[in-house]
Amino acid sequence: MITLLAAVPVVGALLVTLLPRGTRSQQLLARHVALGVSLVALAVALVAAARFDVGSGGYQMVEEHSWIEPLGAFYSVGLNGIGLTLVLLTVVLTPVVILAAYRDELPGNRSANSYVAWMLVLEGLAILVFTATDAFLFYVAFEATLVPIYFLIGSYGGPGRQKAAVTFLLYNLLGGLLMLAAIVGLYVVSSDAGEASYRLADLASIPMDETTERLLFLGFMAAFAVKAPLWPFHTWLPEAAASATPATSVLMVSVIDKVGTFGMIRWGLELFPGAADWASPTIMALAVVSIVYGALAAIGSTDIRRLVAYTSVSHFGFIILGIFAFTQTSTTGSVLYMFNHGLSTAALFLVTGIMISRRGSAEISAFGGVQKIAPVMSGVLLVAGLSSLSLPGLAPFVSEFLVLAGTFTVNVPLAVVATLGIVLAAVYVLVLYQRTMTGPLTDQAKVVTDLTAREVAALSPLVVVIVGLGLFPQPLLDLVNPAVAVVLGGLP
Amino acid sequence: MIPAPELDFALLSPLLIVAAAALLGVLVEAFCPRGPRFVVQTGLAAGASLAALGASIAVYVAGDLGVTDEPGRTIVADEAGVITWMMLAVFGLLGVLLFADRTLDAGLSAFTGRAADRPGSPDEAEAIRFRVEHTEIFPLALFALLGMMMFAASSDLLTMFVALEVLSLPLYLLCGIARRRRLVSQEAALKYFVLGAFSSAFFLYGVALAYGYSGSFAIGALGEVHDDTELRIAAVGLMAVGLLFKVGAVPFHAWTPDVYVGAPTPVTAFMSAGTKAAAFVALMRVLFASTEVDWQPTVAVVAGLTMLVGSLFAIAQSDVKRMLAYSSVAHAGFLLTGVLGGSDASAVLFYLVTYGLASIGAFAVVMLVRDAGGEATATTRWAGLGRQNPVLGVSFAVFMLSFAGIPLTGGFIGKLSVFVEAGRAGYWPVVVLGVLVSAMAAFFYVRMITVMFFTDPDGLAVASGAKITTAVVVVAAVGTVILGIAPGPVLELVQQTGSLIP
Amino acid sequence: MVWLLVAFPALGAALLLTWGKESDRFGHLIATAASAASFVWGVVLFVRLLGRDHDDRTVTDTLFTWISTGDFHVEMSFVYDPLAALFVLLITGVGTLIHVYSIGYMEHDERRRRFFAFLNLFVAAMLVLVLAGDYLVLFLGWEGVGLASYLLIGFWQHKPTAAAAAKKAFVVNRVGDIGMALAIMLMFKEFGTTEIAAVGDSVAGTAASTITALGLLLLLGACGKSAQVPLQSWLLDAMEGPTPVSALIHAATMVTAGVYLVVRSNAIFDASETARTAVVVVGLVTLIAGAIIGCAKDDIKKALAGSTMSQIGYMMLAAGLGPAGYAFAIFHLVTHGFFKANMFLGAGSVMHAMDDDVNMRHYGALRTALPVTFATFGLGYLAIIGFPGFSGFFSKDKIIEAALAHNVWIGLATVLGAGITAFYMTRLMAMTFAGQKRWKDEVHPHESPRVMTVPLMVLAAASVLGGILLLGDWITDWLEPVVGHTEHEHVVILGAEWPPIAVSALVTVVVAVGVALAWFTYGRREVAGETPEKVSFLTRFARNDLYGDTVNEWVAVRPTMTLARGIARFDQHGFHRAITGAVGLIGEGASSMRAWQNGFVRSYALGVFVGALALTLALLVVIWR
Amino acid sequence: MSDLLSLSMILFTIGAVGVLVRRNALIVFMCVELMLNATNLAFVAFAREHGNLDGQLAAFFVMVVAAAEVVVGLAIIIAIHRSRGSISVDEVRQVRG
Repeated sequence: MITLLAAVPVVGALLVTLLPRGTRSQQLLARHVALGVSLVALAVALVAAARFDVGSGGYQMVEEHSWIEPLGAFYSVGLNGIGLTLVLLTVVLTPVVILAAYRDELPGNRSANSYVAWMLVLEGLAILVFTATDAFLFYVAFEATLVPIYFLIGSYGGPGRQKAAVTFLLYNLLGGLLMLAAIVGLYVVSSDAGEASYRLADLASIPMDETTERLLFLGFMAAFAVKAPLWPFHTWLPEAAASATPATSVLMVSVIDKVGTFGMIRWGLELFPGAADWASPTIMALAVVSIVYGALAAIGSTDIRRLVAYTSVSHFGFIILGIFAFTQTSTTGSVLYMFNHGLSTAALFLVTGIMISRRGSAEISAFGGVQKIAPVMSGVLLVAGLSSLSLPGLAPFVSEFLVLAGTFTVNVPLAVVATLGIVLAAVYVLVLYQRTMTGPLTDQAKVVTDLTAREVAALSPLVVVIVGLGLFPQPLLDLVNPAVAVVLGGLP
Repeated sequence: MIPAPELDFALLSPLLIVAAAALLGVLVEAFCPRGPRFVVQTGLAAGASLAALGASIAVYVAGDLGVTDEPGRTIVADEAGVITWMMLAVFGLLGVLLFADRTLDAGLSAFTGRAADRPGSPDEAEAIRFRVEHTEIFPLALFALLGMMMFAASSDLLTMFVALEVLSLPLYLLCGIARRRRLVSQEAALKYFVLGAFSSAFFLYGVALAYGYSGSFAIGALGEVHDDTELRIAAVGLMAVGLLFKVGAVPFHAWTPDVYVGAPTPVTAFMSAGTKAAAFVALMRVLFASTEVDWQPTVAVVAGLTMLVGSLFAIAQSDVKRMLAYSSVAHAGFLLTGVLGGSDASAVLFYLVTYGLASIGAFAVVMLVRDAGGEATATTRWAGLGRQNPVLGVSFAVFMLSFAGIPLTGGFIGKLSVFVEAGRAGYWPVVVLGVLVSAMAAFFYVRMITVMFFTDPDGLAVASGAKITTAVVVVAAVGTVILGIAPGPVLELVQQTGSLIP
Repeated sequence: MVWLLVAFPALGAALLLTWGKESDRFGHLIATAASAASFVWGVVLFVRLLGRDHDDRTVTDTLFTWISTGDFHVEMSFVYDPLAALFVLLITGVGTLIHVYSIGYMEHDERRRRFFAFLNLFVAAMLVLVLAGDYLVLFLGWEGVGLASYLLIGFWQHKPTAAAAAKKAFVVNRVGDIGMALAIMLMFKEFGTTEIAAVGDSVAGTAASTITALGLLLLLGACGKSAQVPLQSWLLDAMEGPTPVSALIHAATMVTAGVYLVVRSNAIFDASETARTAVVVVGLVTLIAGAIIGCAKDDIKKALAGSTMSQIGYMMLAAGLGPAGYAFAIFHLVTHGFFKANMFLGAGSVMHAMDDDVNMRHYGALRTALPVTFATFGLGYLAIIGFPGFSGFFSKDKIIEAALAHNVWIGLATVLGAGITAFYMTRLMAMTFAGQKRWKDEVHPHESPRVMTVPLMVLAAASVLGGILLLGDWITDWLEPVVGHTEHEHVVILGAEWPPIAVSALVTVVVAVGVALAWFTYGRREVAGETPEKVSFLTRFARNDLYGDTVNEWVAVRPTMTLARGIARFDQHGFHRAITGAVGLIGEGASSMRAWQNGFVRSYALGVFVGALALTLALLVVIWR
Repeated sequence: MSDLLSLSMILFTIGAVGVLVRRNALIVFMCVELMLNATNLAFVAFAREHGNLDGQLAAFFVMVVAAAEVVVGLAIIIAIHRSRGSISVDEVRQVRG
């Protein structure tokens, strides 16, 4: 089931690559096919979700095949509630993104085939990352995701894309390579303890001395902290987001960056509970710094894309804070937050991306009074913004509050400082909305036209889910709760 | 007093095939008319490589390999040796195919027609007009291949020395006979020769000292306990100098960039893969046998220096071929980390396979990217290559990603394996340095991809449709990817190797 | 079936927001009907509640589990009790009237459908707020009304001032929300629940410091929503919104949510003297501050807004008096809801007549031009200044009486406040309706259409009759199940006990003085057509909203913005540049290292030679060590 | 014994230093030959010490190899001389950096 789920987009990507390219209609065909493939993946994921036993915290639909026997690496995949949540996020966002990117202007007459093919490859790899229960497989898929994003930014982004792509790749590669050192360490530790294995279940039972555990944990965390991105390892994100297409930004921030926080839970907490416990005060402090720093940087940004990127730094701070507070409430909240942030940031990136492409500039000051001529766009921006500031009634509120409430029970000062973030969030969202949408319509902003039916079709699922999950988050919470309980149960 | 050698022809058949073909090649030079000579030589060399591969596989499958302590046995066909033969035969085959491509440069090979002509002289022009060519390159390549195979399979230091020279001497010559930029090519030959001879003298003196304290040339005798600690250490040290020179480790690496750049690119491709493989196996045989010498800390330092210096220099390059040369230095450093375990050759062997494939492939791409002046090796000339010629672009990207150690390429598995070796031996600082340098190294590999795919073409560099070379590129690229996705069989194969001590 | 109350307007809002342009023609009718339906259902529920036993007047309606994870468990539950019932009637009643009024007021606005959608959204959110059975659900409504307020203040988005005011309102409210949010977290931590009733039950046996902290945090939230000092600054700017919005949200209902919160959390405030004192202080300061601001404004809506601040200060103060004051706070809240809505709508009617001019100095003598508005406004005026027999008389007197009983000085301050109230309201009446006409010739004041005046009349009637609620201490009894019962306290001044009638007399005298002062200043004398520049410091102080914005600007806004811009610039040009610069240094170093590779064979050979020595030496060192 | 070894070491060092200091390619080449011959001396000396013939045998191998090296080396040097008119190793440095 899981293999099928991961294989559908990859095979689809091959198919799209092989399709004829060149003329406009051929490129359109490629996009249609890609959209179809992503919808098939969505359907498969929904079937998987329907067959998922919600009450259990363990791994389900497990598949295991020996892969690289000499290295002890298995193709071992399974879903738990946390993984399923993120898989669902991936399969929901991919069609949305492909649909929203239908008319993206690609630089230098590049063909759309590869553009959408890379997106599908990324989807497949993301699914693999979220389902891998073998550290080696996880690492391979984790690092492999760099390549599609690198090409998506470098080939199809805006001005400065080459530099942004290289910045993205090197930053993440450095983190990933430190994790490679930890993977090497895991192999050595596990082969010393008997037979070498990377399977989560085997690794979790290996006795490790304290120093080893901490060092290995830090190796993993280096990759995750860059990916997530946790302050002060975040500076690649605004650079990358400022040059990527909105679709790429969505896949990068909403889906792939979640691998960082997801990894913290699955490979940080589950494998190294002692070290996670040891590091949690520091990480929580950094997370709070992320929250405040990201929000302030967003307020101070003059470029819309950078602004949105900084809001994500702030939101990731909340997610990480919740994870390392180690309470059922906060950690579950964090998992939910990953899902919700994926949706709200996707909406924000896509709608601002449409604004920017219409106007031809990403500067906030290039807009003004757009509401008058593009009311629907303005409405969507407002909803996306409000969800970003965690307005109660919208999905992100639930998760943010769970994170804060859970954190509050273990560390009051950090929770209090983090709560300041809600004021700053209001400022950055409303400043953006005020300066772009309200006031008298400026001459230069007159070129902006309202959303087309296709764009509405792409964005409305996001809005619907954001509103729906705000009032009815419980199904998702029921999914996440048992798995989080299992993870937290392993902590000292 | 000297017992007659007892030859096991079956076990030695791969070596004998290559040797016979090389000698036959010389005869072909003498008796075959000029017209079909090039084709005949090509066929002979390619056939010999293929046959050697087949014979190696047959030897391996037939089993009954192993170390023998029989006196006087100087070649050891153990698992490591036979596996290296297979690897070398493949590299040799790919290299010969690159030698043979005459479609790249208006029907002429990459080698000068008459090496004796002064560059730029009327004689040279005449040679070009009459399409004179040196078909000796094929026997020379076969001799070099023979030397490499012997080098990797020596169980005796003297044999190792002879093999070292057998592999080196043809390469010295091959380096000096490029058709284009001949002065640079001759310079490469001279540098390679002087430095090669110099360092092999060190190796030889090390052999003498080893003989001095053990009274034997057997590599296995290096581990014997004697009183002369200093002598033993000097022996191992001096031999290591010669071997580290061949693999291109810092500070014995300085020849590598200059020679790689000057040599005809097919030769660079062949020797970057083959010499490194043969020399590493020989190095491991010597070091692993020297159980009484605590060589790991020193080699660890050399490894660290090598990858660091290689990567740093590579960053500063603006020429693809030279960047690849420095990258080969950096890879020697990564490979050396795999030696630190001191007993297991499998990681290094695997790394050699992946590196060799990617390296041959990458240099083959260099051959294909040309303009009116021959190969266009300036990085800027590669702009937009990936979009202009996706097959070449994607292949080169695969090689770069493999060099950078990105998962789903063979290079990743190789890097992981050697780091595991170092980690097992407790050399964690080297591992950490290794990953940091990998990130640094990724910069210049990734830069190539950026140039090829993200920059718009300027229309200058043209990749012609040379079928043989393109085929080599594609084979190497596919091999690299397969080694990344399903490395199991090859890993299992290399794990059959024993301690390497003959 | 309590949820139906919320469902009607929520559905209305959803319909209007998603329905296309074709609903422009009838959208306002749907919205009004939704609000009216909610009101009708509210009356039905109220009657049913009346029919219940006195001690059994709490109906809990649990819809579904909103959030449940670990120990954190929140039910989406509505509690309909006497307190909520009053609010439901006020919100839906006044709300419906304002919907009706808006049909006329917004007739020519092209985005009228959206306006009504937001109004419905507001009513729904406000009902969630007052019906919530759990603090987190309350918070949902709390932020919902904030959103509606934001949307409606900034409804005329093309006006930069409106957009800025909307943002300011939201952000300042968010500061208060920190208090709310932290309070809820603290409840979760200490009590393991955020259900209002359960929290009330858990108060006993909890450390006093915790309870005080809870109280203060809730007060912070209340300050934000109810525009109490120090979070008062947004309310005056909020007058940028269409006038019906000012009437509904920024006078009658939403801004009183803070008072509601304090009363609803009576268990917490009962248990903490400190928290109560803080509430009293906040209320008192706001009462005076709002009154002073009200005296100096020439903008009719801002004058009314200052008055609103001040009146909510009264309520807050009352709520801070503890069990003695809760009922009176709510009482004044309800009567204020009537007369202030009435006056705001009246002001809207005036503006409607004066081409949206809000400057009272351009009015004058409108009593003849707008007879109905004048009459209804006048009734509201009498109510607010506490003219005997009118609703404000009863409700304010009760608060003053309780304050005097609590502390003479606080009480006297409230009496003074009543005097100032009389002053500024008389000033407003005089400048608008009395004196000579000061409007320009091209303005032709006319009475508003029926659809606007009828709501005015209804509200005027309510302003007059609202006082009957007090008859026989009905409201105290009614709210007793919620806020508890206390004995009547006696006012003692200078050692003598004052009967209630004496207090009333004192207040009436002070009010009369205020009226007289204003009348002689503004009614009898000619009012300047333009705002005089040479004025006393006090006037300037008041005109500038007591420099509240200036303080905010210097204490919060500027530092934050400077910091934010600095961080944004630092992150891009400093931090990231430093990292790339460090990477660049590697490149620089690498380039300079190229000199080592000098091309000389002999130096390469030297490398080999030295390397050989070093290698051998290193091997020896390792052995010798 | 140690005298012979010392002599061989001295010769070897002279050869090595010669490679480092001389510019003429031929002389550099001869210095390398000197190093090889120093090694031969060591082989023979050790053979005497160990009382087996292996060392002496080795010396023959080395001589053969040295001869082969001469052939190749001279070819390269002549080619260089033809194209440049000089056999100074210092002038051959077109490639660097």
